[in-house]
Amino acid sequence: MHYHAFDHYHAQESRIHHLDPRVKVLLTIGFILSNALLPDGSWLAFAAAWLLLLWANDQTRLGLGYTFRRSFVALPFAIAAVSAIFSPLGQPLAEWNLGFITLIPTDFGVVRFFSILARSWLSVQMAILLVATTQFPDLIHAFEHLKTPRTLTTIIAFLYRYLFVLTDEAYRLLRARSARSAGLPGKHRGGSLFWRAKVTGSMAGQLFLRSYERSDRIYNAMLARGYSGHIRTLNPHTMQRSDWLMLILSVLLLLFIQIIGWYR
Amino acid sequence: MLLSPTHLHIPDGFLSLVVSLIFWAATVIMVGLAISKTNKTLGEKQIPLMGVMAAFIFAAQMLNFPVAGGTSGHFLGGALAAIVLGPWAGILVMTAVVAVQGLLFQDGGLLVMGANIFNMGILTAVIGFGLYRTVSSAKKGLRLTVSGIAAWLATMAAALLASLQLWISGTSRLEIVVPAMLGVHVLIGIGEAIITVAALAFIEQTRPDLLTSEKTASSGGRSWIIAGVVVSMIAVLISPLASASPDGLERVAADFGFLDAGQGAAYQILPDYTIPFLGETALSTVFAGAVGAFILMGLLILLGRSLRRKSVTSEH
Amino acid sequence: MPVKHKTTYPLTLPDCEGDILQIHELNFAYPDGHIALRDVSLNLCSGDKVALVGPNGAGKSTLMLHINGILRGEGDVAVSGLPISDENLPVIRALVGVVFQNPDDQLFSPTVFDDVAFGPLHMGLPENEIHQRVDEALAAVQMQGFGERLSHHLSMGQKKRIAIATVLSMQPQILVLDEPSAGLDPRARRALIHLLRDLPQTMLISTHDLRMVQELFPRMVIMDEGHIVADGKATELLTDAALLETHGLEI
Amino acid sequence: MPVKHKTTYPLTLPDCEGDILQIHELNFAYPDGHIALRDVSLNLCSGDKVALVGPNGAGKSTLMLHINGILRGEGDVAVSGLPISDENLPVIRALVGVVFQNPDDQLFSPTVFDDVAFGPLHMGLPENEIHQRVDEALAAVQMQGFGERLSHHLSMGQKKRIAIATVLSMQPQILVLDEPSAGLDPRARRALIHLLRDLPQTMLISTHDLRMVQELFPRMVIMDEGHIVADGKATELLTDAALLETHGLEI
Ligand SMILES: Nc1ncnc2c1ncn2[C@@H]1O[C@H](COP(=O)(O)OP(=O)(O)OP(=O)(O)O)[C@@H](O)[C@H]1O
Ligand SMILES: Nc1ncnc2c1ncn2[C@@H]1O[C@H](COP(=O)(O)OP(=O)(O)OP(=O)(O)O)[C@@H](O)[C@H]1O
Ligand SMILES: [Mg+2]
Ligand SMILES: [Mg+2]
Repeated sequence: MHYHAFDHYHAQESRIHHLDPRVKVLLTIGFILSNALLPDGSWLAFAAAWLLLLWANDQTRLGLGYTFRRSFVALPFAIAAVSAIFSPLGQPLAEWNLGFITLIPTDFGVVRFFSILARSWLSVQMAILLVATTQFPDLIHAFEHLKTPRTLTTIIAFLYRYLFVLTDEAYRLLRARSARSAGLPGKHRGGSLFWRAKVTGSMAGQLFLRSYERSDRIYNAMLARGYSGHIRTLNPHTMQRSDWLMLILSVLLLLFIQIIGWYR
Repeated sequence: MLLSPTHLHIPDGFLSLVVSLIFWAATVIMVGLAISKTNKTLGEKQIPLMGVMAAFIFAAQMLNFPVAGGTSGHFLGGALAAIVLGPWAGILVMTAVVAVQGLLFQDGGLLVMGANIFNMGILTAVIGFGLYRTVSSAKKGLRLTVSGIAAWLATMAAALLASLQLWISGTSRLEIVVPAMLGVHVLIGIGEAIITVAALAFIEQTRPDLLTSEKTASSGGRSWIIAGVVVSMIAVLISPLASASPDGLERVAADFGFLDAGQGAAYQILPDYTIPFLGETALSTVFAGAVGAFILMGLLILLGRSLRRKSVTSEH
Repeated sequence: MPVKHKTTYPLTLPDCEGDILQIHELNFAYPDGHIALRDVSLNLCSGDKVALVGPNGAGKSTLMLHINGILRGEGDVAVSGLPISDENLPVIRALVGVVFQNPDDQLFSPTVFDDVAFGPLHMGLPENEIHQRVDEALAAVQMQGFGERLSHHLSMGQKKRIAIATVLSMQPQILVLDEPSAGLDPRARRALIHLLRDLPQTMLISTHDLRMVQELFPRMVIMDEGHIVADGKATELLTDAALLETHGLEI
Repeated sequence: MPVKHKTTYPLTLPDCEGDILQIHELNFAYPDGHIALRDVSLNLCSGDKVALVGPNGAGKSTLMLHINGILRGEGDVAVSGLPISDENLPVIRALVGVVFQNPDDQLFSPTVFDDVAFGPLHMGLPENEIHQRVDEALAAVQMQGFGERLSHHLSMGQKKRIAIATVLSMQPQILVLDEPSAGLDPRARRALIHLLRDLPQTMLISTHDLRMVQELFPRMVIMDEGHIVADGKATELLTDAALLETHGLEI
C-alpha cells in the first residue's frame, strides 16, 4: 500500500524540469519575496507577476490548468483576511447594518484585502510549480548546497523516506480498527467517546513506539555501512550556462516587476 | 477556514515582510541552537531518530477520531515531540515537519515559514516541555494530566501567536481574529491533549525507559521550567486581554513605553513598507507584538547559554 | 510429517451454491488507476476451507479487503445473503473476521486484553459477555493468561495467535486470513496449521506456502494479475505442474 | 526442482581453521538482562556458505549483529584476523556487509542511488569509483537503471534486491544476510537463490527456509536459546530427524 498521494512531482521533459534545483529554489523564493515587497494595490505589477508565472507554467508543459487547479489550497485562509476589508484606515464605502453589528467597508480595506489574496495566490502557485518540476530528493540537495545545515536536511531526507513507510503503517492501523468496528442490529455500537479517544491515543502511541524502534534499526544499518556521525553526499548537480542565464533573466524580470509596482 | 487542517499554517501573502523576517530571525537562532545542542549532548544517533520521529508526526496526523459535529482532531504534535525527545530535538523535529508541510504540500508558505515554525515548533516545545518538566519526577497520573494541559495550552498559544501575527501584519482585525482562532482551538486543543496523553500513557506502559528523567534532565532542568511557565503565563494573560478588549494590548504596550521609544527609530529604519498603508498606529502595534517575540527570544537565548555552560562543565 | 493429518480431514468439497459468501464479477482499480481485480467471481459455502494463492501483486489482499467492505469495487459482494452497503457494514464486520498478514497491522492496543476486547466492546456487548468471549478466544489460540501482557513485547508467533484471537472474539462466521504463516519458524507454523484445522469456521486463507495448502485445504483458488485463473480441488491443482509453473508457483 | 542445482555447486566444506571469521566463546545479554548468546563459537573460511537456522528468538540476529560490531558481547570476535575494537571498526565494517531482515530498515535514503552509494561514500572512495561500484552492485541484483527511482515506490522483492546491492557496493568479503527470503513469492525466492549461488563472497545467512538450505548451503549451523547446538554438513544435519524435531525445525 503506497501513498503516492504525497508525491507532487510530475515527470515531464521540459526546460524547467532540467533546471538546476538551486536555481528553481532561489527563483521561487525570489518570486514570493517580490510579491511581498509590492505595495498594496499595484495591480499592474501583480498582473506582470502573473504573466511571469504563466510563462514559467507554460515552459513546464504541465498544462496551464495544473497550478490553477491546485492553487486554491490556501484559499480557505482568506477568511482570516476578510476583516481587513473593514479597516478603519480609509474612506468608508458603505455601511452594512447586521442588527447586532455595523460593518463599514473602506476603500483602503478593500484594496488591502485583494492585495493579500493576489500575493498569496501568486506565491502558492510558484511553490506548486517548484515541487511539480523537482524531485523532492533534488530539492533537499538544493537546500543543502544553499548552506542549509546538514543536520536539518538530513532529518528532512529521513522524514521524506519514512513518511511513506509510516503513513502506510498508520493507514494499516486505521484499517485494522475499521475492520473490527462491527455492530449488532439493535445494539449501540462504537463505545463511548472517551473510549474511542483512548483507542486512538493508543494507536498514536503504538505508531510512536514502532517509529522509535525502527529508528534504532536504521541507525544500526547506517553504522553497518560505515556511518560515523557525519553524513556525506555527492553533489549530483552542476550549474550549467543555461542555469545561470535563467537565474539572471528571472532576477531582472523580478526587478522590473518591482519597478512597475513602485513607480507605476 | 478555521476548521480546515491548515488552520495554523499561514500561507504566503498573509504576513507582512517585517513580521515574516522577525520570526525567521528568531527561528533561525533557535534552530541553530537546537542543532548545536543536539549535536553536542545527544550524539549522532539522534539524526535518524529525529527524522523518523518527524515522519511519525505526519503519520500521526492521519489518526483522527470523530468528535462531535463532524470535526475531527488534527494533531500538531509539538508538545508530544518535546516531551518525549527533549525540547531541542523536539524543535528540530517540528522544524522538519513544518518545512515539509510547506515545501511539499503548500500547507503554509515559504516566506512565512519562520513564523509557522516558531508557532508550531518552538512555542509548543517551550510550553510542552517546560510545563511537563515541572512534574517530570511526579507520579504518573499527575504527569499525564500536566502533559495534557501543556498540549492544550501549547495549541492555544500557537493559535494566539498566529492571530497576533496576522493582526500586526494588518491582515486581520484583532477583535475578530483572536476570538475566532482561540474559539476554534479550544476544541482542537482538547483533541491534541487527548492524543498526547493517551500516547504518553501507552509509551509509559510499554517502554517506560523512554520517559525516564535522565534524558530530560540532561537537556536542562530549571531554565526550561522557567521559560515554559513564563511563556504560558504570557499566553494566558494576553488571550483574554486580546479577545475581550482589543485595545488593551496597545494600551499595555504604551504603558510600558514601548511605543514612544520605538516609533521614531523604526520610522527611519523601515520607512517604506509598513507606512504607506498601515500608518503610525499600526506600526506601533508591530512593536507591541514584536516585543513579545523578543522577550521570548531573549529568554530562550539566555537559556541556551546557561545550558551550554552547564554541558561544558559536565564534560569534565 | 506433512501427510500425517490428511486422513482426519475431509478432502471433499461441500456441494452448494455459495450460501455464505457470493462474489460476482468484481472489478477494482486503486485510486492511482492500477487495476487490481478483474471480473472476480467466487462462492464460499459454510464450512469451506479455501486457499488463495498467487504471486506477489496478484490481487489476493485486495480481494480479501473487499469481503468486509474495507474496499469497495464494482460488482456484487454478499455475505450471508447481505449485500455490502453502508447500512449493512457493521453487521458484515461482525460476520467476517479479517486477519491481516502482519500482526503488527492488526494489534493496536497496549495490552492483549484490550485488543481482543476491542471488537466485542465496539459491538456493544455487555461486560460479562466481553470477558467470556475474550477468555474463549485466548483459549482457542492457547494463549490463556496473556491478557495483561503487552502485545508489543510478544514474539512473532505469539502475535500471530493474538491477531487471530482478536477476530475469534467477535465470533465471525467467516475467517479471512492474509498469509498467516509468513515469517513463522517451522514449529510456530505447525502450531498454526493445527489451530486452523481445529477451528470450525468457514475460511479463506491467502498463502505462498503450498505445502500448507496441500496439508490443510480441500479447495484452492489461484489468482494472477487480478484474475482468478483456477478454482478447484487442491489435490488436483497442485499436481498440475504446468499450471503452477505458469503462475510462478512451486511446491 | 530443488535438486536441479545440486550438481553445479560444491557441497563439500572447505578445510580450514576459520581464516576469515573467528568467534570464540561469545556471550551476550541485552540491557534488560535477557541472555541472548551463550558460549557461541563459530569459524568461517573464505568462500564458505553457511546457513544459520533455529526457532524465533534463538539468537540468530543477535549473533549477526556481533559480526560487524554493532553489538559487543563478552568473548572474542575477529574478522580476517582483526579483533573487533574501536580502531578496527571502520575496516571491519568495510569487510562485513550486513543486510537486515526488513528492507525498510536497510534503505533509508530517498533514492536508490543514494542508498547504494552510501557505503562507498562513507568509505571515502573517489567519486568515479563510487559511480562504478553502484553500477556494478545494481547489475549484480539485476536492477540496472533503478538508480533514480525512489526506494519507497518499489515492490518488496525489488527492495530486497536493493538492500543486498547496498552492501555489495561496499565489496565486503563476508555477506551476512538476515532472513533474505522471508515474504517473497516462490518466483522471487527462486531468483534470490540464483543470485546468492552466483555471488562469490563468504556468506552467513539466517533463514527459516530449510529447503533453501538444502539447495544452496553446504554447511549449516543450528542455534537454539543462545547456544549453537549443531554445526556441520547440511546434507547430514537435514536428515537427522530427531535433531530437527528437538529444535522445532522441519523440512
Ligand atoms: N494502495 C494501492 N495503490 C495502488 N496500487 C496498489 C495498492 N495496493 C496494492 N496495489 C497494487 O494492486 C495489485 C494487487 O495488490 P495486492 O496487495 O492485492 O497483491 P497480493 O496478491 O496480496 O500480493 P502479495 O502476495 O505481495 O501480498 C498489485 O499490483 C499492487 O501493486
Ligand atoms: N533489544 C532487545 N532487548 C531485549 N531482548 C531482546 C532484544 N532483541 C532481542 N531480544 C531477545 O533476545 C533473544 C534473541 O533474539 P534474536 O532477535 O537474536 O532472535 P532470532 O534468532 O533472530 O529470532 P527470529 O527468528 O525471530 O529473527 C530473543 O529471546 C529476544 O526476545
Ligand atoms: Mg497481500
Ligand atoms: Mg532475527
